[in-house]
Amino acid sequence: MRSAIVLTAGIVSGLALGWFVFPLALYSTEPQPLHFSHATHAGEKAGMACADCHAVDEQGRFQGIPAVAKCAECHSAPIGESASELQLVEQYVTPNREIEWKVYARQPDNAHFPHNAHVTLGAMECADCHGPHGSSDTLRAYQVNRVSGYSRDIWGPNISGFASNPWEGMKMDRCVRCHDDRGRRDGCVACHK
Amino acid sequence: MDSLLIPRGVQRTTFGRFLLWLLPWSALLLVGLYAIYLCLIEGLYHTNMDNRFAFGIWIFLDLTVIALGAGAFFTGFLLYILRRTELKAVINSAVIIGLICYSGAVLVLMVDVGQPLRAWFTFWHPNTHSMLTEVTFCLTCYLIVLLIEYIPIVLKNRQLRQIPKFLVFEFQLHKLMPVFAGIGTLLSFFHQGSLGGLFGVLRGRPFAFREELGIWPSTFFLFVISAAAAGPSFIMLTTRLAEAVTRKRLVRDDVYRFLGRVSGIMLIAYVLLKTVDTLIWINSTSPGSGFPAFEFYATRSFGTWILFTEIVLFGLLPALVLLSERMRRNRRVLFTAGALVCCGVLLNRFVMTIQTLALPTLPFDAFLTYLPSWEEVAAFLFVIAYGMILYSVTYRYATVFPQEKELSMARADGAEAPAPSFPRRPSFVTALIDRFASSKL
Amino acid sequence: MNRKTVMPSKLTRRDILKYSGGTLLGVMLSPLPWKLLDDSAIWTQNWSLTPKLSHGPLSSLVSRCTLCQAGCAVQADCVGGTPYRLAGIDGGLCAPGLAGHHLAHHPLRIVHPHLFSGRDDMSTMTAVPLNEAAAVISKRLALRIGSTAVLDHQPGRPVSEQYRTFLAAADGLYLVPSSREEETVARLRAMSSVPSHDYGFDLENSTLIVSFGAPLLDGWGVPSMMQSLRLNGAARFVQVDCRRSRTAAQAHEWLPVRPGTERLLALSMLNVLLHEGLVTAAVKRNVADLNDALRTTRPLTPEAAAPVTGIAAPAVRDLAVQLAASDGAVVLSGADAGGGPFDAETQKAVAAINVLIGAVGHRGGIVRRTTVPGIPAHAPAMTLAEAPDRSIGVLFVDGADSGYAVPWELIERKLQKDALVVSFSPVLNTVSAHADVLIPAPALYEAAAGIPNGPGAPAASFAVSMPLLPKNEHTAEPSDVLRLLAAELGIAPEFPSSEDAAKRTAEAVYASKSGSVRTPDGSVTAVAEIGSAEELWTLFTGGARWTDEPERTGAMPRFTLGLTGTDAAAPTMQGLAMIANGWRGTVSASQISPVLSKVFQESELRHNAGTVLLNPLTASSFGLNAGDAATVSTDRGTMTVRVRTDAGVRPDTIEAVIGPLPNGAETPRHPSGRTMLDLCAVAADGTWRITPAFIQKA
Amino acid sequence: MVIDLDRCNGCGACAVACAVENNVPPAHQQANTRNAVSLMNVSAVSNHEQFPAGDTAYIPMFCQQCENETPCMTVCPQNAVDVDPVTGIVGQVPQRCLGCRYCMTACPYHARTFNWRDPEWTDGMKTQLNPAVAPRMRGVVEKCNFCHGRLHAAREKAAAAGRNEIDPADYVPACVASCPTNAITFGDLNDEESDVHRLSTSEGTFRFLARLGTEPKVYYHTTKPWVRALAERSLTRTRQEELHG
Repeated sequence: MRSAIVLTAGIVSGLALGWFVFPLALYSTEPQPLHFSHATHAGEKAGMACADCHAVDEQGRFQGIPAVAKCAECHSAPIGESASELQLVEQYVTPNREIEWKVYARQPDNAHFPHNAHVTLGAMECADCHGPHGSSDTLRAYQVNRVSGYSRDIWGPNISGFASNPWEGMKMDRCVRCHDDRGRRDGCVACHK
Repeated sequence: MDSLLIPRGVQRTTFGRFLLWLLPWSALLLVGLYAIYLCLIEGLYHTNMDNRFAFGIWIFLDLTVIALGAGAFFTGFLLYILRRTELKAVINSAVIIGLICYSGAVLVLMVDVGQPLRAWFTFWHPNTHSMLTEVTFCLTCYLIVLLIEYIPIVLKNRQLRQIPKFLVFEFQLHKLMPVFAGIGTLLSFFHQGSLGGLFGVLRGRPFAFREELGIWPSTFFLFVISAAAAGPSFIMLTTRLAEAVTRKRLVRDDVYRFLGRVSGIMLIAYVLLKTVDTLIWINSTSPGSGFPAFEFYATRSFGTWILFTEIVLFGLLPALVLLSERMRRNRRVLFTAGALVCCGVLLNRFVMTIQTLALPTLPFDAFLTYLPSWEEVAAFLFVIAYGMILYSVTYRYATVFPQEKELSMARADGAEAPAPSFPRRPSFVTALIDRFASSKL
Repeated sequence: MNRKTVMPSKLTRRDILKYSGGTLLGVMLSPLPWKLLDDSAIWTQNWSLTPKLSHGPLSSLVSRCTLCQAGCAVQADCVGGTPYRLAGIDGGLCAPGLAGHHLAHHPLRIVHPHLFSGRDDMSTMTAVPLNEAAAVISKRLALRIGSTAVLDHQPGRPVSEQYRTFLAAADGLYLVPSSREEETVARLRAMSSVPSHDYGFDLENSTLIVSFGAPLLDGWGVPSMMQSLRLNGAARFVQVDCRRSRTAAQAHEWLPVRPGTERLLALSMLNVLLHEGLVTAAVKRNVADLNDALRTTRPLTPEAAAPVTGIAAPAVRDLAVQLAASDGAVVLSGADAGGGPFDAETQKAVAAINVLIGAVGHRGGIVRRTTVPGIPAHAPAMTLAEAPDRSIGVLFVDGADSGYAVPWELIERKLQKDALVVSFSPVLNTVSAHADVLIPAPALYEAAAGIPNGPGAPAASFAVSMPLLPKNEHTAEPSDVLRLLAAELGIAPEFPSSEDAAKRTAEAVYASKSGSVRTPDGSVTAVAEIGSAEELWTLFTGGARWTDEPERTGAMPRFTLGLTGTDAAAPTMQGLAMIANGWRGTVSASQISPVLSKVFQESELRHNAGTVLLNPLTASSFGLNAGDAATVSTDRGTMTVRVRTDAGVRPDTIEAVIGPLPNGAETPRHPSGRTMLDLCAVAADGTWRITPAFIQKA
Repeated sequence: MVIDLDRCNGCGACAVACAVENNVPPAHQQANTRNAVSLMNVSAVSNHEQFPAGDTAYIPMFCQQCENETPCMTVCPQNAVDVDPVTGIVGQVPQRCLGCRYCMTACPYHARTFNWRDPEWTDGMKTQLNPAVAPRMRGVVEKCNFCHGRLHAAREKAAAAGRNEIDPADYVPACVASCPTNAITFGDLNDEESDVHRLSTSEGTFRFLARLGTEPKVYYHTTKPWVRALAERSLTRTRQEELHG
């Protein structure tokens, strides 16, 4: 009886440690250098498409996060008088200094993700992998895994690794699942570099 | 405190002298530890291995100790499955030796691989075609089995026996022993084999490549049998060594003779098969891949003498010795033969690893040589030191040799205790072994 | 019964065990251990011990490589504007060129001006601001001790002109390295009655190319062009070489002449030409001292020479006949990158062959070369060897590399006691490390530079190398230094930056309206059709090259051969003949990307400095085996070397490898940075082709 | 891939281009030919004739992309090596590798090298790494993947144009592109029309250690008798035995 209680208490505290304390300890939160609203840019206000900034060059190479020069095309002078607007122009555009964005979906160096193959040939939507990121009004806090050094988005928000939304988690098994579903036969170095 | 831990009715040296005995080994342990630190933290450039000699002294000796450690599974097999009860006298030491050899080998392997933290990938993304996968799985499982088999030995300790629960646990565990022995035998059979397979499958190394029997190259079976032959001999030798160090009789001579006989039987089988295998390799396998076998022995240091030594000097010779009752009765001859058997296994593993890598494959390759760095040697001495310490401690505080007590009494009486007739359930295999051994050779 | 109901309040050891056991179980049932297992493995894939890849927009830029004077067109693939990969555009790059973008980040790269405390191995370097370094120099210039001189490894560039202007003002010497591609044409100019005439080799139209020791197929001229000539061209390559050089191995024919007898071989060829009626009347009329030549060469028949040179007489006669007969034959001499130039007499003999077979002014032979507009014609520049000994008070050594070895001994010989040596090299190398003042110029691809005609090219040409990397603000272009000094010395001329200088040359080219421009994509436009100088400049910045029409016709000047005879006797020497050799661009006044270790340290393609190659027979006669350490000693000193054996090496010779130094070797000023070049006996005339040497097991 | 040994003059451009393309670190001070990290090894082979008859052949040796019972793939315990079903390229993923080096003992061509140390670049050179190829960490095995970075680029280009098939002109490994004597021909061996297919079946073309039966996809070509003799030593040897019986 008593021993059962002690044991259960142990198990419970163990579970608590593993499920709730551990995630808090594992990830450190880093702020983004600048406020940015995808909603404002992609919404009816500016009405831009993802590819307007996250462009693909003539060689078919995805250019990722745009350089500050891209921002300067519109924001050479402050539009409106919000603090972040001024910050953008004064700290980055005018001195032409690149913004050190923390990239949520930054893949490991050895992963090669050809956006064209998926978007153009595979007819996938940006949101299929990136979720509703494009309609977010603020940049959520960037969380980095203290051990592996990668963004939390790679593993997904749920510590157990189970995704509650289709776009959560960007580990290899997810790529593999999708490729298998579509009956693709690829070697390792087809996606590893 | 110390005296309270020592088993009843046996003599043990003073605690002080015991520590003195451990001192040099502990020193060796520390040196080895430093070498291991260098290899793990700074990198494997501390070794003298290179792109051609991707395997070095570590793999070679790992294969050897695992073969020598085979005594654990084979003795267990004979004792629990074939009911050769006289082996009760050495089963404990066999288990300890096995544990030392296997844990040591695994430890060195972890240093040997460049990225130990990824070793578990083998379990998560296993390549079922790879012999190494088979080795990894069986080694890990068998190590656990050995640990389980080791527990009762520890629990036999005088103090621990006083805890009733432990006593019950040990008793239950003991009843289960045959099961573990069975599992151990199975696992050992596979990993000893696949260790042989490691090199037998190397299509790119015609010197090591062998024909396949079923899904395994012939080396698979050769390794199993040679291990089974070397295991008992090694127990024989280690026990003798323990006797020499402790200046005591620990097991009865007939046990030694029995171990010798078993070793002999397995060895003669091995020699025959090895000869057949070698002939097939020379005449078919090797030339088939464009490499006439004689070319391998054309290189300076590795002449055909190595083949002769391996099969005849370290094979046929000790086999014949161990099979003759008269020879076995001479302790000196018995142990010399046992030593030869172990040397045979050592040489065979050396040929399979080092010689294979030294020989050129491309027409413009050179014959390469390799000398281990001090870090490599030290890292392996670490295992030996650790083994010595573990063995000594267990010997001091647990009943490793059940016969020790009666033998020490017998010595007090000044007469050799009569060998009791062991109750034996005759089985087909045992009968076979008897007939084979008694037959004139 | 009631024992059950009573709860002992105090915590026993067993409870603690139970609790922790439970905790362990609970943790095992949580993601903690398994996630950590995964993350720790991922950590090994992402730890700081391995560099991260840089992210950024990908682009491709065009420039030109100035490692040597070939100035090959380069496409640079960049990430975030930083080049990570180079490729040749028309014609492949050489191995060093493929990693040229690394040089700005070479371990021995220097960015600040430095003062050296001395020239010995242990001397120290101290970083100083530019004007302080300049002050040190101008103070010395003001003292006017000895003459001021500039050693320019790549003559003919716009910056070379600036040196000349500066020297004109400071009445100093303009020096070029002793060994270079244009050895033979320079000799011809000296022979001709119009020394201002400039010449080049019309190899693209040659049918027979006879080379005395020049590494034609191992980095000579424009390397990719030379290879395509061998593989696709009509030319037959005949190599006269005392060792089995890379060129000898690839040439269609190789004459393994005995070391030091090249001159005799050339003279015996002249003998055949002159005494067997192979010289046309027209040519005879053009030679001032024909009778001297006849007299000098009479005794030197191939038969007389054969026992000395080791080349059978028929082979020599046959070659001479071919030379005379074939339309578009040319003969040239030149140095191995590490082996040093031929002596003047050999060069003369070789040049004379060209005159007598009528190769001068003939298609496929040696043709007159117009000059690059804006870069006026000069009399042949004085070679370093020709400069009077102990005469130079202040020596400026340009940072560019000729690709050929420059022994420090040769430079030092020209210096006065306590002379000041100023180096403009962006890296420490075996020359710049001996300087007193080091004012690093921008490294390769850090600044724009004008590229004149490639070495030995048949026509004047010009191209521009545009920067791919940001210029380090501490580095100073030679022009910056010259400007400071000129101001200090109160001499007028202004010194534009190398980019402006290149621009001016471009304007001059535009003004000349002659020649045509070829862009990397192969399209050719006549300058006359180009709208404006700016338009031409944008073409240049896009990697285009302007080429003038070669002047194949026109009256040839008279030539004075000035041949002198030699006795047909084998050169005698003590010990073994040490023949220095090296890989072009790695031998002294340069550095190469550390990644080239794949070629010389991590493979056996090229050998490290400090390696000697011996014939196995020779080696065994000294009790040496491949891989042994041995000591080589000459009258210049002793050095420990690594022995390699190769049956292809001439018996009784030591092939001493000059460069490159293996990665991580200390700065060349440190003893470990010394090379076999320091063991070579540099003769008074600046040659070091053969050094008597002794070898023994170390 | 077909390599014309008569054209190779050992200039080393391929080895350097390979190292630059694949982010292979420069040699450490103590590095030598035996512990080098190099995906492309060019060996200088002598005919052992005495001067002046001595001759040298340069033999570029790297992953031969074995098709049949690929030795390295079959032995890797954790699937760090595989043969691409589409291209037939033997792929190695160093990030999966645990560094047991079993594959190195399995490879008869010594085409695999181990990272004995952490890679060392100067800080500046670290910014000049090819973004298309992940640098390898200490303690893993690496080998030639036929410049998979360039294959990726070619595929992206094709995908951008909506094509599934790449344009062969877009995918040329660094060694092929950099060879100043065009000694290396690269292409799809299965394409009957391709040059590489024609050359691979032409006279004087052979494969090293063909008798091992691993079906390598890299062919060599020579007209020099002694080089041929060297290459086919195993074949001739076996012929002798067949005569014996």
